[in-house]
Amino acid sequence: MHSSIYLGVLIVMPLVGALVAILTRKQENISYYVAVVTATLELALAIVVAVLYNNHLAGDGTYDFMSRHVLSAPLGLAYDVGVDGISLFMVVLTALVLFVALLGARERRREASFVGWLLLLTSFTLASFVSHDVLEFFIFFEFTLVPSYFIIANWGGAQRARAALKFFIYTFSGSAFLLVGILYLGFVHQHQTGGALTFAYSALANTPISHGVSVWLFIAFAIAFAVKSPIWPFHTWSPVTYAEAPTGGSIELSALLAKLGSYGLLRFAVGLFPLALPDMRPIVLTLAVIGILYGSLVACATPDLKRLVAYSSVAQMGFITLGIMSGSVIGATGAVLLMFNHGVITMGFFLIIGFIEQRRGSYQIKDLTGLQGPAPVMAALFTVVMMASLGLPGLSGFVSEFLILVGTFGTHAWWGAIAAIGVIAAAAYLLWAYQRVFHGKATGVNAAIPDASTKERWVLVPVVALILVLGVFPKPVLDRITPSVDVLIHHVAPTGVSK
Amino acid sequence: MIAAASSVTIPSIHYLALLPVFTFFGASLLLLVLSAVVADKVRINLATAITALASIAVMVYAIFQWAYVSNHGATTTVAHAIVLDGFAVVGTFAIGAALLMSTLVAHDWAKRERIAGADFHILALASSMGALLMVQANDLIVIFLGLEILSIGLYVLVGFDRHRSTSDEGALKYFLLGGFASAIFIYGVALTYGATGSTNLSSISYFLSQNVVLHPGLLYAGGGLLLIGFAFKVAAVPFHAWSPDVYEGAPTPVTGVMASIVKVGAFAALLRVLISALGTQLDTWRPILFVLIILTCVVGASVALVQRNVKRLLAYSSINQAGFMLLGVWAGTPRGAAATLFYVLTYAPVVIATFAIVTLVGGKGDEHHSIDHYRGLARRQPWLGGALAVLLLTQLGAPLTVGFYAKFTVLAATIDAGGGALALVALLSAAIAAYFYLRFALTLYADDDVEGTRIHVPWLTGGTIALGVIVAVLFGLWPGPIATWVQHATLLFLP
Amino acid sequence: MNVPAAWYLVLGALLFGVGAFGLLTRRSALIMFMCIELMLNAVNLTFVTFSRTLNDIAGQASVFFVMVVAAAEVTVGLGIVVAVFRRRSSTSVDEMNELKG
Amino acid sequence: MLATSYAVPSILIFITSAVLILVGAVGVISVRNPVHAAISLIMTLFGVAVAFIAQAADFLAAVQIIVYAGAIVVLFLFVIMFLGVGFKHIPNIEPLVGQKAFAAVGVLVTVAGLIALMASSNWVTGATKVSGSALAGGNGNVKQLGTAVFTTYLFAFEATSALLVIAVVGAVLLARRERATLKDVPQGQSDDADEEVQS
Amino acid sequence: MAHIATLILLLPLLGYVLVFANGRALKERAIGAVATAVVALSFVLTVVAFILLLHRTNREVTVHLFNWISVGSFHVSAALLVDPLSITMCLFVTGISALIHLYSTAYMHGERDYRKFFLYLNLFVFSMLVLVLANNLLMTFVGWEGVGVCSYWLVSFYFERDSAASAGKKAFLYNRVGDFGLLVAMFLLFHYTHTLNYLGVFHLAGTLSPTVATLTVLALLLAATGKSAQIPLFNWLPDAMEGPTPVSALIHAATMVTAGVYLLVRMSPVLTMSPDGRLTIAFIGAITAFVAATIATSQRDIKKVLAFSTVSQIGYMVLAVGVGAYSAAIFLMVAHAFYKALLFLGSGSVIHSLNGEQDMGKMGGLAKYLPITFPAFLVGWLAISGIPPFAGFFAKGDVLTNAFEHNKLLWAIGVITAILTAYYMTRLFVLTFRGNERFHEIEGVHEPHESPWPMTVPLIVLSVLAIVGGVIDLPWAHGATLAHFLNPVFGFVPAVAPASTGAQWGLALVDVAAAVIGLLAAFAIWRDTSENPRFESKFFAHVWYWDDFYDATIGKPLTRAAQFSDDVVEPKIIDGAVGAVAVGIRDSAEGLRKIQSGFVRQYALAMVLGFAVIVVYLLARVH
Repeated sequence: MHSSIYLGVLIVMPLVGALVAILTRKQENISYYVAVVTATLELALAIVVAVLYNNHLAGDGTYDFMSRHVLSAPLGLAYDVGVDGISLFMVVLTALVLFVALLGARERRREASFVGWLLLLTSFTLASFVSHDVLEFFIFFEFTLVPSYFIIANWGGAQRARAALKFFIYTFSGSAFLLVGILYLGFVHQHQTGGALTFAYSALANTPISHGVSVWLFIAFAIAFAVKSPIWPFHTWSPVTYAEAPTGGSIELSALLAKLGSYGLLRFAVGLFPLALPDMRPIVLTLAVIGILYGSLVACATPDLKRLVAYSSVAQMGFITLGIMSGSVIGATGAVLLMFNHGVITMGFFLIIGFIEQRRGSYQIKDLTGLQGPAPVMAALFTVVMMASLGLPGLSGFVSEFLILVGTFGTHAWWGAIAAIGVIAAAAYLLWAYQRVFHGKATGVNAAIPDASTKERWVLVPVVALILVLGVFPKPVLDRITPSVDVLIHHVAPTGVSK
Repeated sequence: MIAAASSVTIPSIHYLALLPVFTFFGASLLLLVLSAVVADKVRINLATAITALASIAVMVYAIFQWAYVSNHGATTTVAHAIVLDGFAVVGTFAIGAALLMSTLVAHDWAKRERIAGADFHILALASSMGALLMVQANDLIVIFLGLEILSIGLYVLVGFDRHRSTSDEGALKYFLLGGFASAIFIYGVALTYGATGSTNLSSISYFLSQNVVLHPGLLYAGGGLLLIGFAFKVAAVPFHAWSPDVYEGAPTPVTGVMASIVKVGAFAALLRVLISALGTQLDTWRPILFVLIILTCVVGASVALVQRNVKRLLAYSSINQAGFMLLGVWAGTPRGAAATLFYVLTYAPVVIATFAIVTLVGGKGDEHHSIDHYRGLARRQPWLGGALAVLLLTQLGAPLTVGFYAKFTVLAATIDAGGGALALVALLSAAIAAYFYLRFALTLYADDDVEGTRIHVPWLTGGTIALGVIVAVLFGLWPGPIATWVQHATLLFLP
Repeated sequence: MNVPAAWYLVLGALLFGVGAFGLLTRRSALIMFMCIELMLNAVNLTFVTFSRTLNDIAGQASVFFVMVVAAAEVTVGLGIVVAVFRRRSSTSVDEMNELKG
Repeated sequence: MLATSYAVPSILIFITSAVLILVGAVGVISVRNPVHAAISLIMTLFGVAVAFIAQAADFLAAVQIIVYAGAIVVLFLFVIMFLGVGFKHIPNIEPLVGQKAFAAVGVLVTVAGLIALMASSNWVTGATKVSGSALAGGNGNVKQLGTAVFTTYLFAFEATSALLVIAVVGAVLLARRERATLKDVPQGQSDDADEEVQS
Repeated sequence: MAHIATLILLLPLLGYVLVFANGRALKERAIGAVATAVVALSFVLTVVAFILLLHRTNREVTVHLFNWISVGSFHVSAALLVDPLSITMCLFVTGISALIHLYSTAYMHGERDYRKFFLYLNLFVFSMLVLVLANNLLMTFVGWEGVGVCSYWLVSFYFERDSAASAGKKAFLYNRVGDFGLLVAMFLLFHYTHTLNYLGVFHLAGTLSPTVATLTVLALLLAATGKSAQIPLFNWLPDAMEGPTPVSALIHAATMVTAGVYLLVRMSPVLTMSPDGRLTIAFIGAITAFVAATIATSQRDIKKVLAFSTVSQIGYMVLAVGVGAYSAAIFLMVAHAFYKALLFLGSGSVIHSLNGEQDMGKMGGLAKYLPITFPAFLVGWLAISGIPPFAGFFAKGDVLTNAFEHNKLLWAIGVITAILTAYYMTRLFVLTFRGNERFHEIEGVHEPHESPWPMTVPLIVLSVLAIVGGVIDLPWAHGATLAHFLNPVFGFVPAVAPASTGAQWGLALVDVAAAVIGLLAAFAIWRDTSENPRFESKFFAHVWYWDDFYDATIGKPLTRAAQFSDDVVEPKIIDGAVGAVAVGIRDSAEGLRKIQSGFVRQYALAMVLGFAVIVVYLLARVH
């Protein structure tokens, strides 16, 4: 067991950073550098935690870095943190996303307030990933709304107001169900034990509840997470939001916050309501498959790059959901890995799209042609990200997708097989988009755009590196994830489908 | 002369319990006398000072009362007409704070509007005294009197502004409907009296706990009418129709008073009557509240969507808020009472601060209340606009603000009492409400017409606003203390 | 006293009803006040009746307070009417609907 | 004053009071002229006073006459005269569609319901006072009332003082003329105000 | 052995890294030199490995590199399997790659993306080696997709040309469809054998139920049709000719396109379990061979003809696999690699000499201008037409013999195809090198010139191989043959009554006859004309309208569906539902707003009505 102080620092550091950034807002650059330094430290610490975490060596998937303090008994409010193989890489991803989002940020995006919101968002997201208490998770899950809202509303594109509203209302309504579910579960537990009101995960996970109740609660939880992920058909907020948000915002939203949804689905919806799974699996799996195919289909026709990524994310999230609900250790592990990989990949996408938008003033596909001519490096970088996204073996995306599909095929053959069609589809829309944007003869403005600058290349280095490394040698990551997933799935196993 | 009447034994009086009421009454009388004897008008600074002192004093008493209650437990006095328990103490404190904040706002407003004299203060003190009576009353008659004192003061305050025809229109509407509601309420008192043989809450609950009412018709009728009376005061749909008009018509600081002090008083009394007196009849009045809550939440939230006038918008918003406060009442449990108390306690300062800003934006003549007057406010005056944004988010129940926990507690209580569906409906109404709160907040940050008139922020009002924001944010990050406090308060509930 | 209390209670209820109906149908603010007075009297009647049947003085005491309230209300109410009349030189409530929506 | 009516069978008294009350009430809500309405109000008040006496509430009956008939109605009449409202014609056509019908239905249902509720529980369910002397008439009644007011309802009694003070202050404030406030708003602005509210 | 195998694999990657790392600094020559050198070196090492392997008794060497994926019960390691099959593949892959690298150094001279070209080429060789050397399906899949993506890049190498860009995309997508098959095959195999390791799978292959086996085989077949351009996924290959000619020679003739055949051969133990599956394979192969041949008879573009002939030849290989003649398939694969590479490079040389002109209508009479290319091409032509003693004769003969022993119908199709093959190749040869000189109408061409040595040397080497290539598997040289070397790999080979020597001679004669007929016919028709509509059917010219068919049945509907979902489903239906709720709320709010009429008496009425409802409720509760 390691001390929970690491996690405490991880949560608090961005807050401090944000504070300092705001205090130094008069000198713009200073606040920006403060933020960058914070992000760097954060990333470093996150990696340290990832390295220190060694439960997996004993094949033990339980938590580490744990501690619990009750903050308010009447509210059942507690500070309860811990990290296991599943949350571990979400933590790393959080830090990484912040780091990249900051480096990728441009002029106006360096304002103290912007970086401040970004840091806040990081802190909250991180906290919800490490919370080991359902209520705590929910609270931070909700907290993330505020910074995201302001980031979109203040720095977004022309439609930002609408987008921000839609995002907020959608998610807010979704989490309404979650809150009711959580409270209900908490009180069921309290009435059974007669003890104090608590929402500790471990306590609730062992609350015996009837089949019917657990189905309803699962639905309540699932709706919230389906909106956040987003899972078809709860996705319609995401295209407009991703499109309107500033690059940093899009990255945070799609690469990170979406993962809150799938993480919650795995940890809470699946982890807490085993009884509901036999009934719910076919439904959610079907939604996931529809999401994969539908997302890809729309992505073929969508007119701008950001929406393209949004819809491809819908498809990718479909894969993640598939793995999570597959009820197989292999599939679920793949899903967790894909959560991380998709984060990295989307990051890459939005960064490059950001660069293009900055140069060309537009991310409409029709405005762009033959960029590979003037900007070969950018094209190459995009290609790498794209190939990873369409699951080219040897790159990160493939490993996770394959695990998901193999796992799902083992438990739900048909869903697995149909989902595999998504692999074709992904190639279709991505290559089609690539051809329209980068191939062909560049004329006029397009011919004049400068290639990726050195700084921009460096920003993308971690992305590309992770894509390659995790494609070729994912073992260290998988070794840490698997035992924890194993624990979760086998907690579920008696009623769910075992591996 | 009372002492002279030897035949009657004067009931013992616990002065600590009555101190707050006396303070307010005394202060208002003092001001009255002053304005009578002083040739020229009483200096408004003096009036404000006295009122502020009185309210601060009341808050201090509340602290002593708390100490007393936590040591000696709850007690009643003056022939069980008045109760001194944790619940009352919290209410007293809240009213004191609310009056203090309102007075500060009103001070600057009066200066701006060139309103001399202590009239506002006298009436505000009196109304607050009425609210105090409702909080502390343990007898339906006393509650009724408190209600009337509170209302009569407000009728006048609403019509206070002579320069807007809307002001006296509001006053008349409020008075007519208020009178109607009072009649219904007192009729309910009469029927309850007929059904239980007493108007004293303790006696009523004792009676109901001792006897099984085989033919509860009369009791039901009484309870129902009382409920309607309260429903009117807290503006629950369909008894809400007065509030948008009156909120708009009244001078803005008065609107603040109505949205805060009245709610504290009304909810305290409502909880006392329904939980401590008619607690045995839970199953009877729950369905009524169930419907009222759904209507109140949904109507409040949705009609606010289509408002252009900020005061009306906030009126509907406060209707929606009332729906949430009623959730705790519906629960009918100590947790529910605590939750409602938490809600009211935190809502009061927030809503006063909100109306303080509305007062400022309203400008001389208190007339600029179109939402367009708020375009880009936060761009022009980041602090003022930011404050308003925070206050709106708080009322929305956005995370990081105390509003989040306020909603959280009432929902928790509701679900604890088995009202999952009700909680869900309420929450979804909050999602609707989120739409107009956020749209409002966005208007503040609209970057067209950044060139607007800068609004001067007097320091008293500024302080009040700051206070409201601090409450909203501080306890949004650290809700523990209040939660514990209200919980203890309801543990020290009588009986 | 062989007149059953019920009769008085019914009488009170009817009076209350008449008052309410008047409140809803008359447009002169003054008359509406009078209707409120009617309702309060209905309440008083009820109180006294219960006081008698319960053989308890509290009911009558309550009537006392209701009267005070009635007096207070009328004082303020008429004040408001006067104020309104000054502005509009009419006591018809239907002419007052600036505030709506 | 009216203390010598015990010989009369109580049924007659009831009928009298009922007739007085209802006729007066109907008068209040039906007559056009406010003055007549006030007169019929007095009639109802008398009816109520009679009912009081019939139920051994002599003191209250007295107060009823003095306070209500004597003070309140006079106040009404004073205001009516003062404003000359009586002669200002309020058109008799009901502008609100269906108001009367709905009102009738609503009120009927309510009143019928209330009566049914009371009837359902045999009109009274409370605990009758066994301790202490039975409800006396005449002076005894006054004494009991006084005792109640100064013991059980002592606090309420004190509160009424506050109530009356507020009422008076309020009335004064409302009745005051413009000059009471030193506010000087150019006429134009308040016009804007009206327009704005209407828009 | 292990180190050598690893080196063979890594050398091309090393080349890639070298060129990538400091490519900007390097001159063209240096880049070309490095790129070629590494491949050549890895060829040499392969030869060494081959010899070492020959001297081993156990000819299955597994080289474990590192643990790749290991989750729960799913373990896959990055490991190599060196056995006769993989080494044979390596031999000709590296060999021909080396030659074509050399060729390219000159062919691509002066290209803007010269460096990128060699990067891709090296990466391709690496992937191809991964494909053949992998010891498990998943790693093979890595190479499989690797070569796919390299081919995508190389086909759309001239990305500014829309046709090139589209061709690249088309190639990748068709391959993806195939990959779907491979994925499903892997799912099935893992589900039933709990491993993807070849040896493991083969070990348990016997346990597979017929249905599963058939499903797997069909899935594999789908994969093969994608990669090896067989019906129904064959029509990406002709478009792929948009790439530079060396690419067509290397990827789309010699190596990558044969990967499908390799996969099927590799999975022979599983194929063995499913006779139905094999029969399907055989027929797919035969039909493809025939269809492609017919198409090739009517193409004008020299590279297109060669492309379709490739498809047709691979059809033969697949046919061989289907009839269980695995070694024959490999034999043909190798031989075909020689002469098809030769032909492509030759055509490349021709095109090079005519400033990139590819239309045979504008060629003719080039024989005397291209002293080296001409004879080389001649060899290639005879070889593919199946004239003894060239390699093609033996290889094709081997296939047809097996087909005959297995199923007469298949054999018949094969023979007809052979005639067509001889016909279209002769047509191509005549139109290009014989007849009147028509190239003068091409602007800028006065005097076609022979290519520089780096281009001619490979031609010479390949023609030698094309001539003598047959020796590696002579039917009468028992013991020392390729078949003898390979057969252990295939484990159980389906028993077919081996034809008597007489029968074999007969079949051989039939082959020769077929070839000659085709030859003469072509000469008769094309000797003195370049246009002959009677023999250039539109139907064939338009590839049996295959593309149009797909476009109409799949392409267009899907596109429409996509548009529809973006224009209608998304905004109107899904988001519309959400919007409808919002609108509903707003409208009802407006309604409620009307009710708030400002008339105080209506407010009172509302209260009374609420009052009434409550009273009624209470009443209902009492009774």
